[in-house]
Amino acid sequence: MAEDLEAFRKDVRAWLADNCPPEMREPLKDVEDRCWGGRRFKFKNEAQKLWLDRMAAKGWTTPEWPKEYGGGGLSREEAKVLRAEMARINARSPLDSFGIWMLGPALLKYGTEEQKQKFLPPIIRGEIRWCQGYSEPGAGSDLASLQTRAEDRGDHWIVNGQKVWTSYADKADWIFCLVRTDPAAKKHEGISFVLFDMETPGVTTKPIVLISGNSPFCETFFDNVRVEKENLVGTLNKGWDVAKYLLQHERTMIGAMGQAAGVRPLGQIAKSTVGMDGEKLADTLLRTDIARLDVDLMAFKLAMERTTDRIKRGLSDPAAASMLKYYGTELNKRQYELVMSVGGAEALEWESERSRKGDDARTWLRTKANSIEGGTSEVQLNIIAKRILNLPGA
Amino acid sequence: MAEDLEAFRKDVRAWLADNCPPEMREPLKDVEDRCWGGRRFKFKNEAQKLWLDRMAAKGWTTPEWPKEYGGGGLSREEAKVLRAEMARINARSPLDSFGIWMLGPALLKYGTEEQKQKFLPPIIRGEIRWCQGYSEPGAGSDLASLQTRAEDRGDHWIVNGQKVWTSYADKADWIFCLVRTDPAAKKHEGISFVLFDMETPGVTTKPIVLISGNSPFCETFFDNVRVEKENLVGTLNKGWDVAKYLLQHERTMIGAMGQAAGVRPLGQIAKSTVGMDGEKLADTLLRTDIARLDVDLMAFKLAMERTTDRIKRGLSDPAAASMLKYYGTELNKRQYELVMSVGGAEALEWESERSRKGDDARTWLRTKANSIEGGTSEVQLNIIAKRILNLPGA
Amino acid sequence: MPLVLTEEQTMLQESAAGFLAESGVKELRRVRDERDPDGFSRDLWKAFAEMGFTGILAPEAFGGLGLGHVEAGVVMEEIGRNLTPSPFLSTAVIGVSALKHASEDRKADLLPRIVAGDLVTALAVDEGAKHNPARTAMSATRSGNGFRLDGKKSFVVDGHVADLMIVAARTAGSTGEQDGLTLFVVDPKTRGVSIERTVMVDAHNAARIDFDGVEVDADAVLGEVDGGWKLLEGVLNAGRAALASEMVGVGDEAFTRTVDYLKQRQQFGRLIGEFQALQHRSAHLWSDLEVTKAAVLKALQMLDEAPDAAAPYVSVAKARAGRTCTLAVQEAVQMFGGIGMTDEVDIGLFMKRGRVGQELFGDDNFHADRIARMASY
Amino acid sequence: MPLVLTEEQTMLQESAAGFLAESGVKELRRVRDERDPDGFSRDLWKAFAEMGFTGILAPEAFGGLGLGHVEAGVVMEEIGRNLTPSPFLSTAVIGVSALKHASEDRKADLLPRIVAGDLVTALAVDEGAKHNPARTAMSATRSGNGFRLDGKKSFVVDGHVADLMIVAARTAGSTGEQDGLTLFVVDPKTRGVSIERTVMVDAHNAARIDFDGVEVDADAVLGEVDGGWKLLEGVLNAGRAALASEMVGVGDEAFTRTVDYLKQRQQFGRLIGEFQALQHRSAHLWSDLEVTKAAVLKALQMLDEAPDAAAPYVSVAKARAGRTCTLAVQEAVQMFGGIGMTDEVDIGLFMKRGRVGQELFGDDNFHADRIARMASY
Repeated sequence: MAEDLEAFRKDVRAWLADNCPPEMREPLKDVEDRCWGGRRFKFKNEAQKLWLDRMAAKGWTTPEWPKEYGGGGLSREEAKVLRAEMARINARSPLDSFGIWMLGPALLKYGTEEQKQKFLPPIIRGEIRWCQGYSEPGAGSDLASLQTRAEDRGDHWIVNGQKVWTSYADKADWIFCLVRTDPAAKKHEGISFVLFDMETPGVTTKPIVLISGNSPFCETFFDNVRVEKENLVGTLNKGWDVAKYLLQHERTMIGAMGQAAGVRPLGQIAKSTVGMDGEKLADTLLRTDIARLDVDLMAFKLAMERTTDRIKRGLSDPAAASMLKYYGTELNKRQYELVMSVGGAEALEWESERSRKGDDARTWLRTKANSIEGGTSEVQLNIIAKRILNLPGA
Repeated sequence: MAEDLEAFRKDVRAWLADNCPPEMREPLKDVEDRCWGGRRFKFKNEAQKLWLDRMAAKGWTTPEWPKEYGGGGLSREEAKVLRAEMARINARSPLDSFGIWMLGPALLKYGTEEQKQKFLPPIIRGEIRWCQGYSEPGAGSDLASLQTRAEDRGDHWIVNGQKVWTSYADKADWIFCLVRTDPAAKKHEGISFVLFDMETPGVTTKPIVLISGNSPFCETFFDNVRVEKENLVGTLNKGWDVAKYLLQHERTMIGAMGQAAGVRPLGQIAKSTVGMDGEKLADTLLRTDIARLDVDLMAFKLAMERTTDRIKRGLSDPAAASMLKYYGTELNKRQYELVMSVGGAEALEWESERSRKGDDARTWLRTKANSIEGGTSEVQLNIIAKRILNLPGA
Repeated sequence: MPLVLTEEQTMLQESAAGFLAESGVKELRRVRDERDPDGFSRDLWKAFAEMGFTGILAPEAFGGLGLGHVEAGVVMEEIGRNLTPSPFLSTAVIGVSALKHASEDRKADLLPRIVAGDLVTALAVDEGAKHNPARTAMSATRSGNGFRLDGKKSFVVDGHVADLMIVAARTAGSTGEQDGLTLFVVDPKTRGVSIERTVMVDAHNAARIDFDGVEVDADAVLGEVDGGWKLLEGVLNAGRAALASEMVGVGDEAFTRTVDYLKQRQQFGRLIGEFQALQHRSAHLWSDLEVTKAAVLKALQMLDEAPDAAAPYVSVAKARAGRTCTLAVQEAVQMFGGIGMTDEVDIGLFMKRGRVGQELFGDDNFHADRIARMASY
Repeated sequence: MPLVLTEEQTMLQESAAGFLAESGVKELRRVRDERDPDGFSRDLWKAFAEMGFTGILAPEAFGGLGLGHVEAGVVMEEIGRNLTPSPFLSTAVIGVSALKHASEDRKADLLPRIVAGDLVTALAVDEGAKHNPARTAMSATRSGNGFRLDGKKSFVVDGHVADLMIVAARTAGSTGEQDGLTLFVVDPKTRGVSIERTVMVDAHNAARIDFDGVEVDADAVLGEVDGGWKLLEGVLNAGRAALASEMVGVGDEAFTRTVDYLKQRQQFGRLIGEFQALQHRSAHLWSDLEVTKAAVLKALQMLDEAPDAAAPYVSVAKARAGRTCTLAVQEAVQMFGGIGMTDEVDIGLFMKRGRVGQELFGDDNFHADRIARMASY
């Protein structure tokens, strides 16, 4: 077993050496360098496209998905080896995708065989870019009160309503969307999970400018949009189950974001901004905060590992994803407050090359959304109070 | 005006020099050294009694109370000068007394002339020691749900019930007590504020052992206790008003406790326990916490000053006392966590002379009650949310 | 001195509040979105002068009001509430505080122009990413009749629009020492001065300035040669306390808007202000703000009454303002939820200004450290 | 190694939980109220031996179970839940970890007696109020065939009941240096040793020990002369991780009791567990405990699998356990309210043990500092 893994590691290393273009081993200069794929995506350069195509051909954009749909079919251990080997040579992610992170897992669990055959391969190859249509103006944390209506017209629905916080809706090809299919049912009942093309007549999007200066989200409007019934995922009026399953994935992902980002160690950066006093940072208060953060970052990484291991053993807590989401996002916000503190005046520059066009400041501001999107910290705490602690009235 | 004050300062200084016995200028060795007065109080020594009598004769045990009842009749500025001059020579407080801190202000506001004449002078002279009968086993934070009943018998009531957290009930001479005089009324209505002698037949007390190892509180039982109607303070069934007024005094006092205690500066103590590294404490994390505490202690002291000044100007916020109580007690707890941290292993010793019989540890444990007694921190936050912020449903 | 505003100060507060609320946060948006080359409105600044604000700290002999730091703080707090971009801090507070130490001739020349709203000044002190005046490395070497300045300054507020700069440089001693610093009054148009405006996250003015063999006369010296530390500290303390006051305004306004929002926004069929967890966090924040307000007012009063003893109070005020304002804007964004993340709503602007205010003239760590140093631990 | 207990470890956990819950917190009260001269029950300790717990870390060749630190941690966590006074930490964890480095003869002599529950050991390392092994000042000077020990030790767990002490002393170098330390095995009955039991806030054992010209043979040395640091660190790390596990037990049990109380106590006509502010604080604390549990299990696993790389994990575990347990007991006392302040209820006992556990072998500051040093900042 361990020997098989070592053999696999060797193969991977050799393949990566041959196939990962040198340009794809450079750190991202900015968010614009990320590869999102999709019908309208413009590759930065030849290398980016090559890297995506080669990885997709092996199924390694989704290492653990089944081979039959074009995935890598790797075991969890093998996937870990692949990630480690990619990290070793600083290989960039070949494809960032809500299709991979969110829709895919839901389809694998709730999709029909036809749906899997139809939608998974283009996700894996980065041909179709997806966005998520959950939140509405009046239904942020309170998703169950959503208003977007789908009227039954026999073989299709006609959808009317409005979504907000649709990630990159202006750049996405398709949307997975919660709509109300039974207006008489209340709250969590009567909601369905459907898929449709963003080019369907009646769909319009309007980007939202964020405090970070970026516009990764849109308002999305549906005006008599036709949705085929074959594009219903899961059971009619039971879309809430799919959404919940998917939210857990999203929560774990958002919670883990700070980890994945690969922030430079703050203790090292601080050396140049506040200087040393003997063997310690001259600003001993900043040193204290960094040391305490480092302790917590390391512990949180272990908590993520432990949660995965517990799930594998069938020991998962009902609200483990809520815990990771809550703790991880709050930690990430704390981390970026310190990034700003360590960076000092330089990190406050918004447009200079010196500050990589305000990269630290923009990311700092972006982290503030972590504890809001995918269920606020307050909602996660409610869930823990109810499902883990069984507190009355929670 | 300023000149008058300077003249007063001179007089005070001279008087103190002549009248404060040298033993009363030594720091308290332990809590046993405090003077509480009362019928059964045993003075530690001649000096303690002398000091009390001399100060009481001037009315300076209650510097700002009216002269007609035996108080000092000083202005606020003069009282400040007196306190400053006492502090200058490290003079001990001549008298600690719930009569002074709590009952007195309530009597001055709500008492009849007869009640003032009868009760204030013995408080000032330390002849009668008072305790407070508010909390009951089922009514901690929720004072309004108290059950102790007072049955009307014409010129007197018959009181039955039980109190808890009666400070030094086993040592007190009289009690001020909340009793339900109208059992039909609900919650805050139908409660009255009455006074009676702890030697009245039917009163028994039972000390509660605290985690600090001390027993400053009792359970107190009333079994057909006769209370004269002339000892009602304020209006019948409106005892809640008196209690609220008095709670505000208590809150401010508890909030201020950490300040009054005169803790040695932690930065200095830490020098000997963790050592120095150049000009800074060798434990830079401890240094961080001490520095941040010092900032907050200083700011809180100013907040108390500001609140007093605002009240004088008629600018008082409705819940200022709640703010001081909440913030001050939480700060005090934080301070004593640091006292323990600075003291290290030595502060953990419970009985040794070295640790002054566990003085730090016992005080640390005692501070945990600060945010519970006199209305919990949670109750204070509720009050602020309701009365200052006008939040819905608060 | 009681820790409350006098009647006159309260009147000033009301008039500043009314005046500044007229343009409100819109003015910051205009400056930012139009990429205003000055970074503030000259007309608005003239109106400041007409209101008398520019001359609050200037002696009456030079056309000022001859008032104190408490009054300057009152205006700063309202600037904070409205996020008003203006050279009030750099010029009316710091510039005037510094130039009070100039020769009578220079005062007679400069102060009336500041009071009239015709002259903007800037203090160039920081060199690295973090505030640390003792680490000043920029050199001033004797040269001819005067000095020659070489070095780089950063985070110079209003540096690119200043008509006059006050520059800290080292005439003796080495980096890290307080002795050996000297302050210079420098015309930005002098040869060898190059200025780069740095657009900041909060859309307020800042610049980096290079001094490459800049020659100044001997009378450019403000105060004493090698003995500039005390003067610099005094000027900085004035700036720090004023900034703390601005941050109280920023935090308090963000808080007020949040509490209003809690009373309007519905989720799960209830106003979110009904949720006790949010109530407690709001009540805590209110308490925190109250304590900070006391600390800031005291620092301002000390600058007026006993400036030599003001340093610890100023550090407590700036440290508290930094932490409290940070908490206030964080809670604001979280409680506003998604909408708080959008540029459409003002809350994010308060967060940005709060962050810059925290960093400027020493963050809460810098000032708590100063408290520890003063107590020698 | 997955971060979950194996089946065998889970079985051990269940058996330890059952065994220790039998006497429960009552045992600590008995020891305290009777002023038990040993500070623990010899009978209970014999029962530990019968359960095999005393020999968890001892090799099978010497009668032990030959298990690892994870298993020792499992028992420690249950000790924490029940606040059980016992020499498990000092003897079965630290004593065995240290004596594994002794000669075969000595191991054959001592380990079986530990396993049988007949021998208690104590580690004498701290000298000041705060844990700082590098600052060891106690001297060991060559004398005749051996060494002469002079100095004072404090906070020696089980020091007054130990049959054998492991003592850190300086054979070279000066205070503050890691080099030059040597560990000695010392019989407490040796002339010149004087022991003062110090009654502690948590009613657990500790002592101060004076060494006044104590003569020991050359074979009293454990490991290498002057090279004791690495060995000492290894032994301390074993103790720290085990203690972190105990503190997880203390904090988790205090938390569990608090959540139960929230479901019973009524105020204002509602169960206090219905109040959202308390719900959120409880949910936060649960999350905090989960994260700490992961860190502690990892540290224990590292000690078993890669002890040379375990140090940072141990420090993370001890730092987290210190902070989390402190938060847990603070929230417990506050949420219990007045009743939590009384000795009648157990909650205060958890707070007391938590405080001592925080201080022993380095508090969270000490260990976060170690993390910073390892990353050289």
